[in-house]
Amino acid sequence: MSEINQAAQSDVESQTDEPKRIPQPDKITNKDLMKSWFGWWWANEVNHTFDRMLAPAFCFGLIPALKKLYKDHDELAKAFQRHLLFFNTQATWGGGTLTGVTISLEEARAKAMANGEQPISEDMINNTKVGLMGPLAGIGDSIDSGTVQYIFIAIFLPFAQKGNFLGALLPFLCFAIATFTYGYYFTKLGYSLGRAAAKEIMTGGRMAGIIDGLGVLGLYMMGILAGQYINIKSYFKFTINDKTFDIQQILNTILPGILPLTAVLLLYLYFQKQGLKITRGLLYLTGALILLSIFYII
Amino acid sequence: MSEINQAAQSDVESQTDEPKRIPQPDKITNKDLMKSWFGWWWANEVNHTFDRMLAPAFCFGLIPALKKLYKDHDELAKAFQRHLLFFNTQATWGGGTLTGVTISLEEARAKAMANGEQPISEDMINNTKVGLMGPLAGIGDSIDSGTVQYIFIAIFLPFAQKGNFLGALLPFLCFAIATFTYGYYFTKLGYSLGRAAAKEIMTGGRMAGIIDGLGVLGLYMMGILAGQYINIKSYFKFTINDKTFDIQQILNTILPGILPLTAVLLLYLYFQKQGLKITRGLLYLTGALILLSIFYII
Amino acid sequence: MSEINQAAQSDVESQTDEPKRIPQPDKITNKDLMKSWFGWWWANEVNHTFDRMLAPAFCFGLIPALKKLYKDHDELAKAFQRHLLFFNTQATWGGGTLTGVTISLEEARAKAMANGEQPISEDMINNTKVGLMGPLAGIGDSIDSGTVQYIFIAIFLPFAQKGNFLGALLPFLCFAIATFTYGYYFTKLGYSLGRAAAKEIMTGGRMAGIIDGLGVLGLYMMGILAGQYINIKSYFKFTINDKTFDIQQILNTILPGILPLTAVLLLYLYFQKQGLKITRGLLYLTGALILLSIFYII
Amino acid sequence: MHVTLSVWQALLIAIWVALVESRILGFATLTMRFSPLMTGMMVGIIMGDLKSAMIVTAAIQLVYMGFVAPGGALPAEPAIATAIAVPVALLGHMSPQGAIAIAVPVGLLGSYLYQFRFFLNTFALKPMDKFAAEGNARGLRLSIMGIPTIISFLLFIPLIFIALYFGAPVISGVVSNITHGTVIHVLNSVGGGLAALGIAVIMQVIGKQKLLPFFFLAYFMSVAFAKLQINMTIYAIFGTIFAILYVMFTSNRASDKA
Amino acid sequence: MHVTLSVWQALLIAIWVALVESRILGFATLTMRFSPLMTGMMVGIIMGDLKSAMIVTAAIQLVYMGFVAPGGALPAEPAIATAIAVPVALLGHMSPQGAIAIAVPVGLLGSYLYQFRFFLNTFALKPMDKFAAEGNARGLRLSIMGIPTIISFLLFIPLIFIALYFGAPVISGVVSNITHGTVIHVLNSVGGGLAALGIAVIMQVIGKQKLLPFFFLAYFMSVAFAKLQINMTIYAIFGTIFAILYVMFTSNRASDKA
Amino acid sequence: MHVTLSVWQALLIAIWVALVESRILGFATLTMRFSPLMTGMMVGIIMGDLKSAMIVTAAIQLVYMGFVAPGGALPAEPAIATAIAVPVALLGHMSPQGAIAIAVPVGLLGSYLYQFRFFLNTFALKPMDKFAAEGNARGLRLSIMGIPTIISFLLFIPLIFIALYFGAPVISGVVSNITHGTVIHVLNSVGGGLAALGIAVIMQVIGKQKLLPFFFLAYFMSVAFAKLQINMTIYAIFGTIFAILYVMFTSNRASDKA
Ligand SMILES: OC[C@H]1O[C@H](O)[C@@H](O)[C@@H](O)[C@@H]1O
Ligand SMILES: OC[C@H]1O[C@H](O)[C@@H](O)[C@@H](O)[C@@H]1O
Ligand SMILES: OC[C@H]1O[C@H](O)[C@@H](O)[C@@H](O)[C@@H]1O
Repeated sequence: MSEINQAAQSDVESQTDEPKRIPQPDKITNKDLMKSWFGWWWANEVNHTFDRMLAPAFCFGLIPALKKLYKDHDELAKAFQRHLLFFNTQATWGGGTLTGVTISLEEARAKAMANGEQPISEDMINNTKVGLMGPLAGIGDSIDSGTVQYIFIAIFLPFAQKGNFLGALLPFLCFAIATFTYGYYFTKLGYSLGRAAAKEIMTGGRMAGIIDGLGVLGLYMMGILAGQYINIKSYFKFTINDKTFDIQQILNTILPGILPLTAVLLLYLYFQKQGLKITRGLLYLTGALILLSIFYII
Repeated sequence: MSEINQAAQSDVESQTDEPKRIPQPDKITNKDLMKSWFGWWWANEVNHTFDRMLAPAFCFGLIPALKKLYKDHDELAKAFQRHLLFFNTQATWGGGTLTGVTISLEEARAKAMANGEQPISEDMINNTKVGLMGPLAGIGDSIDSGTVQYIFIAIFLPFAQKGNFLGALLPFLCFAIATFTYGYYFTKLGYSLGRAAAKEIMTGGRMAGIIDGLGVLGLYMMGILAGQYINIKSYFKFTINDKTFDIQQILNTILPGILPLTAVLLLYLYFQKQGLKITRGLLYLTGALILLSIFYII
Repeated sequence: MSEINQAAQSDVESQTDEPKRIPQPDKITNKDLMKSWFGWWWANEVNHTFDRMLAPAFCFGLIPALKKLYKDHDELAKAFQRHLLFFNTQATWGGGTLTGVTISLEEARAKAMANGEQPISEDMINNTKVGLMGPLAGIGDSIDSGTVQYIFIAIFLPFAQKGNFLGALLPFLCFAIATFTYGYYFTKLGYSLGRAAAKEIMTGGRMAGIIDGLGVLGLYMMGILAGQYINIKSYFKFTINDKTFDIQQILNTILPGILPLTAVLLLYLYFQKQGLKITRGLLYLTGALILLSIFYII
Repeated sequence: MHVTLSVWQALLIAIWVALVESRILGFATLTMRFSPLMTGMMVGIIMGDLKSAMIVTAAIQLVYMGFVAPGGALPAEPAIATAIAVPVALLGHMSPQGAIAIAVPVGLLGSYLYQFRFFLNTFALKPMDKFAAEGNARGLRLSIMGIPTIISFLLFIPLIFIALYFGAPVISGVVSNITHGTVIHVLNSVGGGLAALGIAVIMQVIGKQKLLPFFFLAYFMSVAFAKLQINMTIYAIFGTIFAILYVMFTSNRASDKA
Repeated sequence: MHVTLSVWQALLIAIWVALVESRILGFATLTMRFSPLMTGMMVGIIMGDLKSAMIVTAAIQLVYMGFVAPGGALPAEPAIATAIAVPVALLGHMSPQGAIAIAVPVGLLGSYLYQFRFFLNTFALKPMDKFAAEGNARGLRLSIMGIPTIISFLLFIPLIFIALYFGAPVISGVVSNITHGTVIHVLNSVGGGLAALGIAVIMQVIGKQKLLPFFFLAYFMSVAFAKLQINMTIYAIFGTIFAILYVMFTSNRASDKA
Repeated sequence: MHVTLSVWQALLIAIWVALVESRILGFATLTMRFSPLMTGMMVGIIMGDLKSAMIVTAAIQLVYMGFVAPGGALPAEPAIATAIAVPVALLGHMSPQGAIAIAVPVGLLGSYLYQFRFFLNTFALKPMDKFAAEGNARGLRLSIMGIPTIISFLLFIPLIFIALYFGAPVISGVVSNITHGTVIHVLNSVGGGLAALGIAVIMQVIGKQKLLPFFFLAYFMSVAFAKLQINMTIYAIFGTIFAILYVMFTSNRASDKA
């Protein structure tokens, strides 16, 4: 089975000191940023799944940019792969900004590889995404979905109440135009912030420290997400002569949160031993969840 | 405008390795401690403001001691200035103790400067005050205002209820005498503890570490105080066709505590760029607060 | 008075670089593990006290193993002493496992001493016990007392309700046999895990770091236990002319948890100054507690 | 309620719902999904009574005012609710209140359908990963956009069509049957557990085992402080602070100037 | 309530209040401010009916028993309440309960007045800073003690005098007008925000940018744990522990003996 | 209730209780102590009416279903309760419900007795420490098992015997007298405070003063977060994380490969 366990290998490669030489990348223009922003905007929640969340859309958006940056086929494939991993954020504040930031970091990486310099590592790109996606999602959901959307709806609601179709069309159009516009602005902003950061990183000679720091942040955020997104609890209760035994309650006195953690750690160890065989992991996990839940064990 | 931005500069100076030579200080006697304690006691809440709290009274109390320690005019002025910055604590447990501690540290600093040795830095003096003032305030308020005061009132209340003026006079006198007495005791205690600590610091050769540690404590306590004392929230709500948008609620989903933090950070950055122009900062801040609150934005 | 303050001295000794030479220990067999497990199982809560909790039983269980390991009389005595200090855990999950782990560590220590190598220190043995006993207690109480026990009772309860004595006998027998069996299994598991760990520690050359780390964990858990097990609060209230003063409430505004902490710190300082005179500490503490509680001060 | 929709009307409405729920119209479909308004308008056009449709829809809108879906879960699917409730209301000449009574349970069921879509989408991941590994941009694009769209169409069009064509009674029966059954339980459990995969993958990709303590620190902070409902941004700030301190404490440049 | 105070009586009481509220009599004025007793005694002496005044005052005392003002905010100003309520009670031959009914709203308004004083005092800071920079001890002393005292006198004497001389009805009107108005809102907002200045100054003075993470750590701990109402001393202990660990981890003496 | 037990019956039951409560029969005595069943059976055998005894006991069992004793404190002592209540019920021909009414207060008092045992056991510690210091295994064994057993026998046998022989009324009088008195208060206080000793000893033995900040960190975390009732295992995980980070930050191998 053709699994993407090269990701794990490429990771190792990126830490050795002999970076691969690749052809010079093309320059990233505003048009490219617009293409990427539009790609993300369009694909946004189309391929939403529980285990990758919005990563496919993120990768979809980056395709044109990555093709300009990585003329080397292998590197292009690896870039595709690394942007297909678990990713979730809000569309404009999160996705716009991170599209820009990611393109700038990929550009710096591609350039360094072309020049035979020590490139920004995949880790750094991943951890930056992972560290920022959560808080930006919170901000974006609150503002876009929670406020901007309902402001427009509230303004035009009286039209609808009177039976006028503008009460439906205008909120939609206003929301679509407003968010598309500032989302693109965030993309450009992210790109220029990312460029500045990339330059700072590559000249500052503090790369190792920054990678570690981003690793801390990334793993920390994964811990928080695991605590908040994964929802596995035991529904298993049994009653013997009127005395009820509630497994989840017993688990709570032992270690609250033990089931979600176990799931993550089992998968982590599986990948650790077998390489990053995501599809298999998905099959096993789904199978286990279905089996356990059919019998109401979870 | 004659601003006290020298404070910031003197700070830099105190970290360079060439301390300034100043005349030998006079010896601090018990009488001096009594003078300082009385000064603080008297001025205590007279010049209470929101942005300096009780600092003026603290400086007022130190004046006689500082005059004996810094025969050098510039150093005296700088000493005055550094004790006029934000300071708040309870009068006896906090103020008494810190008056003593501060005099002992200032004495050690003045002596070292006179002898051409590496003096205790301004940072260390500031951070010691800042780190201790909060907890001592809690202790003191609880004991003096919350307990001692009401014990005396409760004891003599029946006099008042029968119309006897001793029911008013005695609680006041008892409270005044008791607190004055043990406050002076705390001043002397603080002074001798401070002397011991100063000696330990100056001979231990661990000054740099201690300054950093006190800096950590100081900044940590400022963070706590910022979280608990600064009270800025948005009152801005608007209703469009019956749907209400509450800005503070939206801000809470983005980042609770964002407004007080923004205020502190803006001021911090202003001082960072423009030097420590406190009066201007005060004017801008007050102006902004008035403007925003008049329109019920905050 | 013959106090066991040698414990403190031996501690110092174990950190110097010249370990004492002792005779080669005998090999630990499965039979020895069974003897120790049975000893702990039998003595378990017989000598339960507030200040040592189940330590005597733990030591009791270890006696046969320790006698095979320490042919040197002094070292044997010291081993006895170190396993008589405060220890509390659940019988099977905690006590079984830790009996095994401790024997393996003691064995490694004895062997190293016999071979003139740097032995595993007493600290490391103590901290391992102390760090693991709390969580294992939680797990064990929840499973053995809270679940397994009541499952058996619930199953056979109808017998009892019909007046059949099997309703009493069977739950007891099932519980006794089940727990004895898996407790022994945990002992063997603990022993082999401990052996692996001991080998890893002794060859890895990272002993100092591990001792420090275990010290952190040990002291951390002591802090948690102090916060949760020690229950000292002031019951002292007085009312003057209808105004009530509640000392515990006042203490809470000053520093919640101050009384238990004071008790621990006073004892700690006492031992620091006077050596580890446990019996005296016990006498003073009990005396103080009785005196204070008779007058309802605590 | 004896008058029904024509086949074409039912089909058109079903297609509209599939367009919205597949999200194929881009991010802004979000507001079509969260709000009943656009769906109400389309139904009105299709049924030839735009005015009445808008009035009923406005009433439904009030019920769903303020819904947000952080992390994917919307408590109800207003667009689906509307697509069913408005026709029923128009045909049966019901009051807006009556329409709401139909909309609420349908919206709830819709929410399960939408989550079922997440689950079905996982079938698109395998070809996607393959194309990515091959560096095949065309295939990648297709698998990201094409397959999930087809899935959504196959899921929503028949269901909505049947529901509309055979009427409301059928629906409410189905609703109550399904929501209490094992199917929903399994769906919920799988949905609740699948995020573990993505997280484990990222952990693997970050790949620094020595930093795993920070994962555990975060996990158990979020468990221990669950009752305090601490905001994600605050956790991110804590994470950043720990990252900075980690770098400080493991580098040897600590005594530099401030 | 048709009998009123003489000009002199009203003036003397107003001066007393100004003395107490300006805090110019030293720290022990605190108990004069927190408790109505001394003010009641003075009013009794001035009005020539010490006994009745004390009895009314004792009743008022019970209301304010146990008030504390950590960080400056007292929920009511008992001295001001007493200065108004006792004369009204004595002149109108009211019961102590009647006096309490007057005292409570006046005490509340007094609390705003006292906070307004904090605000006015900021005007004394500019000359104070100037004298300090010049090393002028005399000027410094004057600006610290003199200006705020004058401010308090100008604030309290006229207000209290007018209130006493024109009687209670005026006061209660004013009270209700002001407490709901924009003036109080602005005052509260400015008061709530000004502490930011002092804190920013201290941060600047501590001056170690690399240590700022500890500021943020503390700030967001205090925000995230707000519901737990963690005691300031506990936070200070946490701060101390972090400080010690920081020094441990950044120095290279870590492997020393204990 | 005029019929009483014979001396031998009372004595045998008392001895049984002492065996259970002394815990001398090994860990599995736990379930004899937590559950009334075995005690009920023994009482039935001794009194010659096993069947009735079992029925009454089964009723009592329901009251104590689910009791756990983390850290030593069981809210009631079911074995003692049963030893008193079942004979009284059998002799008085009471209903199981009547027996429960007697069992509950007795169980409560029993819990105090059991804790008093912890206190008396401290007398065994001195000889134990002596034998340990001498490396005397025999003496050590004896002091660990022998003395506490004797103490428990001396404590429980007379008390239970008297209670059974002189009947239930005496007991209930004693119960209510003692539970509200100073004796219990002192016992509680001493019990609550003695754990401080063991903890201080361990701290001394760990002996690394430089690591004390972690003790304080933990103590004040447990105080500050008391309301969140954080699980002990979670705290242990935090402790482990801090330990790992401590080692990371104080060693100089930080920049190694993961
Ligand atoms: O919370 C971030 C993000 O989570 C999911 O992907 C969806 O619910 C989005 O609508 C949301 O913006
Ligand atoms: O809380 C410390 C301190 O804060 C303010 O300065 C005043 O309220 C004082 O009375 C109090 O003692
Ligand atoms: O909680 C661990 C442990 O604590 C005490 O020693 C007793 O209550 C035991 O029964 C329990 O298992």
